[in-house]
Amino acid sequence: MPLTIYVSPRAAGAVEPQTPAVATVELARLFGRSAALAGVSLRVQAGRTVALLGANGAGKTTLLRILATAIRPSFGTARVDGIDVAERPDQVRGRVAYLSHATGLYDDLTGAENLRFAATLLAVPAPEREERIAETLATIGLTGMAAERVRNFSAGMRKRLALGRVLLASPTLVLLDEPHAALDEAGMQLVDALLAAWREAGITTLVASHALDRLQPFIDGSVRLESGVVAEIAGSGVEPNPEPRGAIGLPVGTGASV
Amino acid sequence: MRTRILGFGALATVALAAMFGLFVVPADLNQGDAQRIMYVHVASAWIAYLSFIVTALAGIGWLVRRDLRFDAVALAGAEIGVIFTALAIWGGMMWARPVWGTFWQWEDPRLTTTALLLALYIGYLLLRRLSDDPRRRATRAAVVGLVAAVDIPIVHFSVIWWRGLHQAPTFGSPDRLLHPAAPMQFVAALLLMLLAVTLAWLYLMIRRYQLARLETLLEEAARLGRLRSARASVARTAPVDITAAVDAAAPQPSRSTSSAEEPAR
Amino acid sequence: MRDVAFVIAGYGVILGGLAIYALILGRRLRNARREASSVAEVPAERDAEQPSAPSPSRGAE
Amino acid sequence: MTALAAEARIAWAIARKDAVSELRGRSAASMTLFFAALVLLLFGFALGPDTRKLAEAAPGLLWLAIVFAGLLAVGRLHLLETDDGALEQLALYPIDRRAIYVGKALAGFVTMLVLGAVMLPVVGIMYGVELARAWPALSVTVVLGALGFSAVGTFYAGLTVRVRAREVMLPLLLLPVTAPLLLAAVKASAAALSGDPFGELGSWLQLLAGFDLVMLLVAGASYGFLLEE
Repeated sequence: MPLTIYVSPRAAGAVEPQTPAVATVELARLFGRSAALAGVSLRVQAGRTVALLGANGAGKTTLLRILATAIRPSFGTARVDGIDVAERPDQVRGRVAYLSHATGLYDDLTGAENLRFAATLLAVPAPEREERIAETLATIGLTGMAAERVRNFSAGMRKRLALGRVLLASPTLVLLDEPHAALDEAGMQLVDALLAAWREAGITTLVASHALDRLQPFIDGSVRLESGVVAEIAGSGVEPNPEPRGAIGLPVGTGASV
Repeated sequence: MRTRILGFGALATVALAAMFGLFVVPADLNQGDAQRIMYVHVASAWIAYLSFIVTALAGIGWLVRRDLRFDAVALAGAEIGVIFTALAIWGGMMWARPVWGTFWQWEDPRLTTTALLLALYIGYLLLRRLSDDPRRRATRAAVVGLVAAVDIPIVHFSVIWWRGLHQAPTFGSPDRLLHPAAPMQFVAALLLMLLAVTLAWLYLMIRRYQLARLETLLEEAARLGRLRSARASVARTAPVDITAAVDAAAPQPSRSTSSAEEPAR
Repeated sequence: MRDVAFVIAGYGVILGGLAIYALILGRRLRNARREASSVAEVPAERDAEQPSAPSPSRGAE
Repeated sequence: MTALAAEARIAWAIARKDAVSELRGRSAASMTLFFAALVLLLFGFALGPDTRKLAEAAPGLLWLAIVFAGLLAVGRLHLLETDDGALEQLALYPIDRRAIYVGKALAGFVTMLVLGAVMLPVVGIMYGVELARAWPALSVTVVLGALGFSAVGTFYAGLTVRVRAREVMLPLLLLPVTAPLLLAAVKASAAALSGDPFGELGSWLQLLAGFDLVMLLVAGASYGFLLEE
């Protein structure tokens, strides 16, 4: 199975080695009444692969979405390669690829058209675009489905196509939300191969998953969340963030004469 | 304390202006007493415009500085603006009935423009109620407030032209009232009422701003309370010191009792 | 005579409306201030070190 | 210059994607065409059989049909993005958000053009209105009207697509803002149809163009904020 991981020039050496790929300080996010994240302070070293564990609703997806700049933090801060996700989301987006539960594909476009659309928006240079699309389709094993509309894809195929989009992005940080879910054995082996390739290419990867045993050989460390806070940290590559916790900056401004 | 003085000052000026407009100034030659309504109608229409400009600028302030105090100003401006717009429409109808014989006068740009304004900003207020996250609500309100404010001059122009392009649009002066022939008392009556209503507007804006700020702080305190209760429920982790930097006068939520209920709005 | 009725209606509703709005605003402000002060009275305790039983907080409705 | 070219390419890719999706399955354009024709038909019933009254009201009815149908079309174009989180994914691409607005607005503009182009002859036939003479002026009015409506419609569709009760909020927010556009387009169309006796066609087209320009700038600058979650 041809597996080429494109390390974009931005990824290689663009950031001083000791800057953590991910650094959060008291990161919290509220949805109406519930606190999805209630103050998470973590640091992930660059180039490492870390598993994000925890029951449903523990805050795994919320953490990934904040790092992917899909949603803004309610309190606290999060930085990717030293760039604050709330202040410079546009810069962070250029460095992150995010595989979410929702694949964000267009049902009426074919597999190849969806990838072509993604490649255009990911600024894949035109001359090599078609070649990379074909190559990505081969990697994710969907060459046969290239001309088929995504409406007729199975959940597993949609996930593979979403993985293809991640490959086209050539990010410095890969965020995967339960990549093994809905995939057949071959699909899961594809994810394993990708995890190994990303790790070897020095691309930091954060994988939210319940399949810890399957992930074991590919991860450097793991962190378990419980009801929005860090419950347990294991292995290397990830540690509590000692940065000054201090007060949660209440973003309402001060000095209101009441 | 200063606001209270402003409040009474506004009250006195409004009363004075009303007396002046109702009794002191002579009735208009052709419109008769009905013309007296113009003072209060035009004054509230102008203040409505002013409020919506404040809302638009405060919205820009939020988008640039990301400080919720701007959002409080924007909310105050919009709510008070809607009140003044509704009152201006009422005044317009009360004036149109005796002078034109109908409650609604399509050609009168003041009436039609203010009616559209009412629709625009009721939409603004409804949209605010539909989003719960304070920061997203502020962002959405800011952009809608901006587009609506930009729409006002276009609406004003199009309605004036609508009346007939060849008739020179008396842009600038509030239409027939301030035409050069108007005797000085009329102008004085209008300016006095304008001053009075502006003072009242300022007082109301400050009070509504304070209310909005207080509600935001209560909301934030409630959110912090929920944050703390979430953390307290997972006691095993090293408890992290969350000192809520709610500004000085605001409530300091404590861990033991749950925080204030979410203020029902 | 008829015009005066409209003048009175005009002034009455506009100035009356403003007065009513001011009163409502005053009441809402007083309620909000009372609520704020009632929350602020409770002394702020720092996070206790020992793991406390998860208090079923009234807030989580 | 290259940044602008990149942005244009992205906007074109988005517009093309919408067009392809529409033609293949979600044919928002064709559905709204039938809706617009139906609205014109109902106006016919409402305003009674004598065509003199209908011909007189034709410009107003034409543009009301276009606005209401446009409301649906613009809404559908953004609804297209909500299946399976496509809008959120669109917001995650490292691109200037104005390109997303331009792309969606372009798709909306083309849809509205089709709408206007088809409704003109329908009005001509149904309301007995002589189009031959007024054809050039009417087409300019339709182009400017479609551009203005799409400029504002795309903004409000993007705003309301994730808001509760969006079916109500979209018309509630969008229609008041389009009032001047409706007014100017109707007056321009009326002037065009009646041979422009007062020579006011030019002024109304200027007002339309002004509306389009202002709204394209303001809505374009603000659209990016709507994608913030």
